[in-house]
Amino acid sequence: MTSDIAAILAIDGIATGAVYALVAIGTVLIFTVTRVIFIPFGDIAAFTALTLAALDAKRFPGTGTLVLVLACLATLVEIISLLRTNEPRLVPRALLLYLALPCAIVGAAWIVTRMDPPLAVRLVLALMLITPIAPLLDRIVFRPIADGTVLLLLTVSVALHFALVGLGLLFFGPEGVRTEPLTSLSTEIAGILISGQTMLIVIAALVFSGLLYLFFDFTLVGKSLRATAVNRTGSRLMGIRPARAGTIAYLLGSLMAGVSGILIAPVNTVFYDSGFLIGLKAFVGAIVGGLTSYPGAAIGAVGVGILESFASFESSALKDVIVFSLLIPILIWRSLSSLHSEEEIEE
Amino acid sequence: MTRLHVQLAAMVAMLCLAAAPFLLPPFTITLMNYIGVYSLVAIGLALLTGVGGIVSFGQAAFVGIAAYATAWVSALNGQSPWVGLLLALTLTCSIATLLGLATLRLQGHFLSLSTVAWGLAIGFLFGNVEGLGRFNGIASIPPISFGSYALVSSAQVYFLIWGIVAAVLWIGYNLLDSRLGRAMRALRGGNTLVESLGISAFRIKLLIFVIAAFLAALSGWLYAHMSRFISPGPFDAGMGIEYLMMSMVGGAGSLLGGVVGAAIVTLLKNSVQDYLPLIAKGASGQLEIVAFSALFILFLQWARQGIVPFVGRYLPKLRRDRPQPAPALPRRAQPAPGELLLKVDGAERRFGGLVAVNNVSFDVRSGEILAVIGPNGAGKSTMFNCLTGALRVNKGDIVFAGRSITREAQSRIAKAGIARTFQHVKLRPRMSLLENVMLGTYARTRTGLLASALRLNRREEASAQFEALRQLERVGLGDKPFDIAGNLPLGNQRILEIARALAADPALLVLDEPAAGLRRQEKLRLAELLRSLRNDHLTILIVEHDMEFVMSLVDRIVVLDFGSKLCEGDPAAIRNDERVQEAYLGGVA
Amino acid sequence: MRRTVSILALVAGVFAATAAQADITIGFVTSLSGPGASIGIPYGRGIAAAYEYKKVINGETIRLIQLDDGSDPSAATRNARKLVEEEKVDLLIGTATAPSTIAMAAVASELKVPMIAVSPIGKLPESPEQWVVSVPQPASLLVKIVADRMKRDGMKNIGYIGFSDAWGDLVYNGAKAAEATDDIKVQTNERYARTDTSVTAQTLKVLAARPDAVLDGGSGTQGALPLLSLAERGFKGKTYGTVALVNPDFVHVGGKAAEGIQVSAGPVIVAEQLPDDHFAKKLALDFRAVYQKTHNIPTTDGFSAYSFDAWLIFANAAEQALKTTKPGTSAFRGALRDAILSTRELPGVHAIYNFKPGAVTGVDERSLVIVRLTDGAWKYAP
Amino acid sequence: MSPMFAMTDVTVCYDHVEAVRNVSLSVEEGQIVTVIGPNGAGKTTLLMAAIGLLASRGRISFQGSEIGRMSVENRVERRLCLVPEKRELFSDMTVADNLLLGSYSLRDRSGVRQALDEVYDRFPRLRERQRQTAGTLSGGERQMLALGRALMAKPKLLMLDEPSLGLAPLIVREIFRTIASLRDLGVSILLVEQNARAALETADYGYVLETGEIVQSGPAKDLIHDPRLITAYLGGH
Repeated sequence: MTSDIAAILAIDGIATGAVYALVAIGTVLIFTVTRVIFIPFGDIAAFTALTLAALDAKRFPGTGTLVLVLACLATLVEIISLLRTNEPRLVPRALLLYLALPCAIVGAAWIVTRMDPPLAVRLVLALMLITPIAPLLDRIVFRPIADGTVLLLLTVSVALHFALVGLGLLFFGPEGVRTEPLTSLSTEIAGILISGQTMLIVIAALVFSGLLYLFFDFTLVGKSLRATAVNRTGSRLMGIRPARAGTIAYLLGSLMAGVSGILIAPVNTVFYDSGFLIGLKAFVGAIVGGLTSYPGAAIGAVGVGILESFASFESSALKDVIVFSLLIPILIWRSLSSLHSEEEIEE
Repeated sequence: MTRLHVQLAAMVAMLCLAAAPFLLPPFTITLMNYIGVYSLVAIGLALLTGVGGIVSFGQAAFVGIAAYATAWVSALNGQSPWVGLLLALTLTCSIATLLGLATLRLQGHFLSLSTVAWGLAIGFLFGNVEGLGRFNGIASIPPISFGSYALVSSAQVYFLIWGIVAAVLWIGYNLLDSRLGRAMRALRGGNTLVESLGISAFRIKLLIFVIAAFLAALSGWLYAHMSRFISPGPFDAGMGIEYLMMSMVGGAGSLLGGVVGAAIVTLLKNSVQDYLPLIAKGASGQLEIVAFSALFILFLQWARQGIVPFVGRYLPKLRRDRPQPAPALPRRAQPAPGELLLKVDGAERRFGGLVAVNNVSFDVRSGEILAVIGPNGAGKSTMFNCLTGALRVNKGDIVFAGRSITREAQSRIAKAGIARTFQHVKLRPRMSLLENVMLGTYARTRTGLLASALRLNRREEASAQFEALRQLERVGLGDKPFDIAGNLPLGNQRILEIARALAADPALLVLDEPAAGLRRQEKLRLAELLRSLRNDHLTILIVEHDMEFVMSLVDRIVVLDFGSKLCEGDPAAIRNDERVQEAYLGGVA
Repeated sequence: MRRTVSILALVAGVFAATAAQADITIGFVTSLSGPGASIGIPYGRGIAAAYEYKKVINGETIRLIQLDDGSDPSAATRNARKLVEEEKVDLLIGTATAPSTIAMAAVASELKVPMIAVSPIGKLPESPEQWVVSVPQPASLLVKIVADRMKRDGMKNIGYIGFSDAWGDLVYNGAKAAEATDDIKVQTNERYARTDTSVTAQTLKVLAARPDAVLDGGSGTQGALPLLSLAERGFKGKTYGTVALVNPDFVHVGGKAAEGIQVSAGPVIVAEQLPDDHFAKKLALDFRAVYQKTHNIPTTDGFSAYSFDAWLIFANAAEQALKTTKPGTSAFRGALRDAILSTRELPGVHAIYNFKPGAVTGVDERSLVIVRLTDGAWKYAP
Repeated sequence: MSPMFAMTDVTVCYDHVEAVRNVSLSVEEGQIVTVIGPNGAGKTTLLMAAIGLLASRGRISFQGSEIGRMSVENRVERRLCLVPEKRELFSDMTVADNLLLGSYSLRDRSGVRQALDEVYDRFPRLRERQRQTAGTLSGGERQMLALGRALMAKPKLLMLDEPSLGLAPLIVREIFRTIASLRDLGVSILLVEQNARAALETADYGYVLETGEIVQSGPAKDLIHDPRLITAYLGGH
């Protein structure tokens, strides 16, 4: 391997890793706030790409129908739970939040698709269509079992992923898509050609993780999200609504996943089931950060990207074996380094 | 319901199973074969996940290793499937042992994640190893045969598969009802609890992990020779998750649940395939997986515990007989009264920059009750954890009964004769009082894996049961030995912990705040119990806040403050010590 | 366990009731979900069109039952057993991935039901009698034709990059086999997964071998990934592929990078451009018409046509078998098998079929033409 | 005038068992009211129902409105606060963040800075440790933090569940001194305690809860001399 090839591989790895990083950060966010290891973020990313491609082709994306179906289900679940707790006065609010709002977004999308909108509008529209999915799924699937064990939540999350893959196939078909690059610029650094798209991916990853860091450390809402993550009962006693914290987390997480979907769509063909491996690899990255640290997750995800890039050069067939095998030493290291803090809690 | 009823029900079930091929259409038998093969993996998971608390997403990889091993032996090298079985089992168990050694010390969900990791890695490997047919798989695997009688058709393999499933269930239930089984069931209580009973948590975890892998291997062997063709698909991560679903649907922790779960998942998939096209024509293929996942999610939302425990609640309780007198378990040679039993010499323990225990020394003599008191954060609990091996001291030496235990593992310290209770009660709430106390006898009993599995342990079990009952009676909880421990009020739970500690026949009893949360009357009774134990020459070390309780009970007191020993003496001297007054008592006592 | 049995008995009862009496029953398995779906769905559409094309044979109506195997060989096995044991089908057709097809074939041989495979299966399952034939051109033939073209184009060093799955294996093995006769040298064996986000590393290795041409062992849309990556790294040589690449999304995604690629494909792909005397021309145009009528979209791939040819082979054999036996009996199945295995010079949209015992495929070089992607459309390149 | 806080005929079921049965009690503005009783009598259950963590039957009124069906969060927004037995601190977050989150329910953020200073003045140990995470605090400091965090919400009624549990005698005294001083600030307090003597010495009014029912009530200074209570809970010194 020459240094040239190594540099190309490293850049390629960083770009792939940055995509994973966005998803990884979303995964950590959801895990800390709701204890759900949300495997379907990969699917959300893939769906964003497919949505954008449909919009580019002037077709009304299947995401719209998906959101409508989920909105109806969520409204139903919410109203039933309100009637059970004898709070019928909240029904109009539920209708507004769970039904009217998603419908409005889908309606807007439907109108706009008939008007041949510019790229920027299509991007925003794709993100707007995708962001309600995870919060709606949260309402339907996770909130009834919010007090379950991490394992139960994880198992449900895996089942949800399978359901989403099936829906993806139904709404988007089996073929893959690739969208127009967001930028055709490219620049040369030390003799290596770096495409504008790669730079865009890395910059987006940096910007979003930076914003998230500021949000958590310097705003009361951010802190309340962390508090919910640390102690649910305690945060309720402070007047923090865990359900609302969860919704905010899901919205933010979907946004991250959506952005990563938009970024990978031009550099890679995205299928209805591409999400699984993206999600899993992001998840490996998240584990490097112990599922709690955002910078850790981002660094881990980029590490996975670079590892994958070099591994596929060495042995393309065994690259996934290499990536997932390496998780074990990482886990052992994480486990050993977190042992210490557990002891401290015991006094 | 008595044992006889259970045995009768099992007989009827066996008969029904045996009659099935003669009564049911062939495809139902085919489905039942799949159910049987999947059951084996699900039973293993019920043990591993439900009983041991180790969630594994990777069992499909073990099934795959075994299936490929036997396919390689029989289809590619022309050997008998029985040679394949041998290789499948040894290879799978060896790989499981290696993986277990590497990962079973991981904490919490890191352990589950590691199963995802190796599950995926091994799954990807099958398609990429030269000589194993790559992604096309291995075809023409011969059927299993007994002499010249080959098990080709579904109905022929059926008896082998379900015979194995029945045998595995019998062995599994025997195992759970043995000392090893109780140790496995205690795993979910946490390492500290398990180790404090003289059980090596790691070894029990490894055992249960290898047993689950063994069952997966058995399943893989049957699968390969039943379907006679293998490819990487059925052993990938998705299938690993499906196995987990089966054991969860059936009821994690219930062996029978493994079978029921496998049946439900398989039948559900089959009927989704049958009935979905009637509802959604055209898109049924895509919707199958959606419908299946949705049903599964609904199931987990409404019946988290799984089917078997759910149904079990409506069945009459199993009636049990009070344990009969049996030969006593061997006892430990107790040290002579007044002899030096425990010597702590210059113990120091740091957490980062914080010195939690700083150069503490004291002695405990046989037959006395010694209290350690001090303000919160003075290092009492840390000191206790160092004594019992839950933590290591950074400096200093701890000598128990003439031998240094400074570097010993928790379980070895427990075996040496230190039994403890916990500040936050650590019981197995789902187990009966008797079983909880029987946990204490682990180190005094011997039965191994094979004897447990084949039910050759009855004599020792009877002795252990009787010993446990004796200890329950000794602490005053002897009237309802089969009640569930979790239903006891907190005070009695603390007493139950003492009974469990006594069942280990300890030389030193270490009690961490035994009177916290007790009513006054209960405290008086506890003090009475501890006095009577002292009269039986048991040595007791106690941490407690309640001064009235301590002052009236103990022989000597050690006072800790900010991690250091403040002073030491009899109760009267401590009560009048000015430093103690200032740092701790504040003139109250 | 008792409970399980009672549930089973109940389910079994339902099954017994649904096993209806029909004339000729065909069990069709395909992958409507999972990684094989992009091929499996066209297979499903193809069979639906074929069913419309010919619903009645000698006055006997045909019942077609379709099941999804989710690209999982276990499910394919189970489906096949279900179709035979429960629905008593007379013939099996399927499925989208090679492992699943092999698994199905094993069941067909065991339960003595004829099967027409629509995916390449390499070799026959071990069985005293042959019950299985396969429609598609074997990968070795597909690659052989391409290798002949490479030789004609003067290519010597070939770089290979393909899927890390059964298809990738088949194409690679085909190319290795062609080394002996066509005097080409396959320099690399790079693989990527269908879900990969990047093939930069593999491409670099292919380029490091300095090949004259690159053979693309992918399929469908994702088959375009190496071409895009090669173009990005400035590869100027020729590119070759197989019929698996022929689908509109490949063309769309591949764009400029895919221009000029030559693939070996069944004649149906370029039906309109075929000379009028070509055996496939009329049939292929008929097929396109009935497909358009059934699904209201034009056919653009080669896969749906395999299902169609499978149907033609079945219909031809059934006519023979019906002369002597009644459908739904084991005698009919046997007669159907014998008829299939004695198919002679039967034209389909892909090939002229000649089956004989001992050979799984029945096609020759007439079944393939070379087509070139020119200005976003496949052009017949004789 | 009706009391500021009243529970009327409240029943709480726990796994089909009535843990609290038909309990009525009230707290007047500016009072310290204590509920004493043995372990398992239902004291904690009663407070959980009062804050809304457990569902209950019967009426719970606070400052003139019925709150029995409101969510926990709505009750907290009305300045009804609970310091639970388990403290429920945010152990991975700093002391300062814990305190800040105490004020989460306040719409008016202008007084937060000052409230923080007041808490630090009351518990100087917390000021010293404001950058430390809550998980590293000792038992006494944790209780101070839990109290301080509740005070950040400017509660009208503060409910304390076993504030002295597991604490050394010296710290117990400090905690009770703090409780008494809160009354002088106009905070009403509902105190659940096992340490009956200390509780009754601090409180104005007391209830005795046994097996889910109120068996006795009266002014604290009367209860403390009640012979039955002395043998059952108070004990001799």
